[in-house]
Amino acid sequence: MDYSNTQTICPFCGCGCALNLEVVDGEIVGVLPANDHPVGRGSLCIKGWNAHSFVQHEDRLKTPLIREDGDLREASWEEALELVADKLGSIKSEHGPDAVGVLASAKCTNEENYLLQKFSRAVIGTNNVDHCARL
Amino acid sequence: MIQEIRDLVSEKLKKLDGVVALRKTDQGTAPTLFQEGDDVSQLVLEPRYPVAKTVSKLQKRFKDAKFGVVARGCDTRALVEMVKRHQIDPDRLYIVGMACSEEQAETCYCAEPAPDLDPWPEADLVGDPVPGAPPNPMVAEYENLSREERWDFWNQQFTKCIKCYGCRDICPVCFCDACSLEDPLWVEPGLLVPDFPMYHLIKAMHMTTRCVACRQCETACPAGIPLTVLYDLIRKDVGNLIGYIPGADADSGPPLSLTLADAPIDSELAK
Amino acid sequence: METNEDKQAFEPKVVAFLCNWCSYAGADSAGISRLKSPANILPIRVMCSGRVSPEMILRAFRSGADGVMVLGCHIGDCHYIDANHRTVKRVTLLQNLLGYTGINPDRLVLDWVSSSEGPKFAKVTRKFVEKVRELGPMAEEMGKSLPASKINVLVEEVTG
Amino acid sequence: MTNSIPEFEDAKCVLITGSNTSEAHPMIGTRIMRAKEKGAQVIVVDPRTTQMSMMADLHLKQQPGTDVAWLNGVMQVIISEGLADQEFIKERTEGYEDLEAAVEKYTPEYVEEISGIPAEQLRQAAKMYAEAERASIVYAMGITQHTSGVDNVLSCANLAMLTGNVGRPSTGVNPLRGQNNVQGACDLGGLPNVYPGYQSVADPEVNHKFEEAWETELPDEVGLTVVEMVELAGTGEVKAMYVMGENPLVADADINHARESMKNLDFLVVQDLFLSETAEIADVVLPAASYAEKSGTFTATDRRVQLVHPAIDPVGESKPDWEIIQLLAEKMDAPGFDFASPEEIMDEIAALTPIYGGFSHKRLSNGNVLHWPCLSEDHPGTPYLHKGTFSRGLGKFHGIDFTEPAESTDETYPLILTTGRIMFHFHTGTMSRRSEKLNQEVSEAYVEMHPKDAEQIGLNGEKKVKVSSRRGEIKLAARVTDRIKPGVVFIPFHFAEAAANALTNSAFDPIAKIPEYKVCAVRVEAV
Repeated sequence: MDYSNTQTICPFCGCGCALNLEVVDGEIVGVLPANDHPVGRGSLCIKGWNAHSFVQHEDRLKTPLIREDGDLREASWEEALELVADKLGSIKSEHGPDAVGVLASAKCTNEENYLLQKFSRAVIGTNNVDHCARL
Repeated sequence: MIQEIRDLVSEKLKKLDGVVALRKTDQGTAPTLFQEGDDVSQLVLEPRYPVAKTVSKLQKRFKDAKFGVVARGCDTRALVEMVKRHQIDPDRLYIVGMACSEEQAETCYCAEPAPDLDPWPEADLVGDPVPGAPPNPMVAEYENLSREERWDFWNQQFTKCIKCYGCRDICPVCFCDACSLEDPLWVEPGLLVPDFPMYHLIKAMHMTTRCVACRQCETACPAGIPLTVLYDLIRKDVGNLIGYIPGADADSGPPLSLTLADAPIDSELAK
Repeated sequence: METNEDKQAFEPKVVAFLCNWCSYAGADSAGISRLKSPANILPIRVMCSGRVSPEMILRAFRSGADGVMVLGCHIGDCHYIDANHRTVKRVTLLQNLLGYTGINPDRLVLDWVSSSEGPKFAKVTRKFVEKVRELGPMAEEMGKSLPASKINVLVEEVTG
Repeated sequence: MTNSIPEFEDAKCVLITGSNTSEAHPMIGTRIMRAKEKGAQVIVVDPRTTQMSMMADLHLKQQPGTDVAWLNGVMQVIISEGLADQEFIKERTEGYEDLEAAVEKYTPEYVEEISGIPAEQLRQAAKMYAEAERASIVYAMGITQHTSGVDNVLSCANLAMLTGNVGRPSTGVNPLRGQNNVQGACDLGGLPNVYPGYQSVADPEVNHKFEEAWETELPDEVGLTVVEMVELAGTGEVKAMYVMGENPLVADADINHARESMKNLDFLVVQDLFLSETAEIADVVLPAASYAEKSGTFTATDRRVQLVHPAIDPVGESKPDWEIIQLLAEKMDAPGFDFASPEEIMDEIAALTPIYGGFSHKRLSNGNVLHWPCLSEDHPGTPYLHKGTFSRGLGKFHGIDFTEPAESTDETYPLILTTGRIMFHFHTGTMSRRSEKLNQEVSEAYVEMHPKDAEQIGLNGEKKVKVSSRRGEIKLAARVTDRIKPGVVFIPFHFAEAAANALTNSAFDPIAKIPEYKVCAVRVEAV
């Protein structure tokens, strides 16, 4: 029997409104505005009020997937990461690092974007890293 | 007052399954369910959140649990209306009533800043009740406007509406699973600005006999629409015509669901 | 400039919610007695005036009605015993609410008409249509500037 | 944004262009509404009627793709009427003569010919903006998504500098970023030409700094943009792509072409919450945790860095993106990817990124609001930029001439298509279309067209239509409304099954490489 709110930042537009995710026993049941935040000041738009609704949607990917004979099948993390490491490594050594392109994300955190561009530049060895800022 | 409430909550947590109140952490402040062993020093009293709604949600989910809630005057009025509409079980609820200060009452134009705890089987009051604050001056000003001026005023106000449904979502006495505002028969979906008068008048009509004047809808309105000017006017009519003040009288049911014998209205047509 | 001619030319559209057990039959009985009731009325039969929700009334206005009538059974005669007790409270409050938002509350009327009251039906409908004619078109009253319709798809109009 | 969101409330004039603010950035839209109630004048320049334009003091409806022309026109009026801020120009800027020469011919009458904006309205707008004590320019993708995107942006900057509306509260040039962390993704080096903090990859000193810190050799040539990567995937020069939380096959311009190109890749990895249109063609799909399942920071459009907190555990076996990258780097035996938490990553960011130098998770907790540049632990952050001086010293005016959009209408494709967002959905819809409440507001794609154009093609009421361009066609519902100009149609781009980007032109701005989403020629037929 657990009910609490976690204050976080809305995943939609760039306004950066804070919102509270209402959690009951591990299930996000709703959203409350953050009354002490300088942008929303206790209000949200319809997207913010519904920012919880896709999080535990049944369509969420739950395991890694690997394409085999044309179709995607479930795989373990170990197998999937092994394959990715292997493939990226061999393409890099065969065609050079610039044969790899990396897309960072306007929906991921700063820390994640930092890490991905570091991965791209330091591990793959390419500046081919971009994201959809223009789209 | 805060220490008194924290002590009371700690004490009561020994017997209750939890107490709904605001918790302040390094993330911010929001409602939470305090349970025995939790750090009650994180319990705070500001800002306002619709705790009556939270209590209703939790009572429905945990059907045997008995909860407590730290409630202001407006919260207890909302709880009263929710009991009448079978959204709250009063026998499974303990209330720590918190008397608002004069300043708090003034900010909210609150007529009854102290919670009325008489109807509740189990409740305690903390703080010294202060008298009601004067009403929103905009209401009196509004009554002097001509029909055209009124139309222009609301036209302008509702043009700002961004259809967030925040006024409904924050409202402590709105609870229906199926909402008229989301029914395409009444309100054309997907339109911005939402249809006036449909969207706003349906909402206002649904508030007539249940608005407890907590004014959280105005706080939640990103566009700053003074919704409670409209709701205060219609509340006054409900008081004058039907003699009903939402949240005040725990014994009489929602008047729009009752017969004329049980809830008469002052009208020629009612004879 | 509004001229007399314009006023003459304006034929108000009035939606009338009629109770199956009384006013709907009352309209019939008016017809049988060859009592003239105005052609401006668009009747909608409902099983009880208590069924008429504020949503229905508002939608009639939104769809272009210049006036809305709710005609039910007299208090005490309701087919469902006391369902019309709710109607009187609901419509009264809605009238007030309309007034507060700047819509003339006279455009909404509630009355009781039994199945035998053909003459009353003819009278109240005629009187109401005249009243609405005097008030003029709803669109004009609202300054033709419904905020929503300015940018939204035009919704359907009441026909008839 | 040069200025922060709360500042809008105290502006005396807000000029909004290429932004449907209340739908795409609702909390900024409502701030501007407050500003108006407090006496600000609001000017909207947009070919569509929007909620903001309805309450604006002035609504100028320009022909899509003519922004440089009307902006030059506004400046021409300001200069010729003596409304320019001479002191600001003298002390803080250079290149004014170039600007003066370039805008001279853009008289309101000439601008009317190009843009369709009545000359008198343009004059009014110019005066309103120039005479205001504090005037703020707000724009979004309606300014940038053009082949002349950079010119448009520079023109906005010209206008702000011309009137001294930079470097003070409630003024500035304020591009509204469309996604919750698009600002952060740029700030943290998710760009082919810069390291975190906009430090150039081509600068040997910078390169050296990062090589030292990351203990490896680093490339110093500018990399490919997303548009170029997709293009070179088609020709086989790019063999593999790694996509984290993006859906280019709905978001890119001319997606039919993009799909063919990306299918040509030897290896495609997609890391996402859902099996997006892009994930569907991937070789490996990695399940990522959502914003509600991880910690870290997001940077809002006004450079405000804020903490994200996990509300629940990751769904299924999904993992936060930072963990996935670390695991992958470990598999590739790369050092420097053994952070225990995002908090530790932020410490490395702060050490290497001057503008983020003062940030740490600890400092950002307790609702502490900080805007970058925040150079050190005791730096208070910067709510508005360019106070006293520009980052390059003097602000540079650019004399810019109007150029036509890449594509123009003809007999076969007589209408101009412009794309955008609506209130109830977000970007490619992978998140918002899975929300019952949002989907019940709008569940299918539609095209808005003017009654005159609808009549022309024999459309009665709401019906299905086919919209085609030189690149593709889609079928969708028609909404006939006079909120749009005759000759222009609008399609929201959230709907993969009738994707507006099957039609859009991938021709892009030569500098910013941003595709021209906002102008392409189409034909609409009843079906």
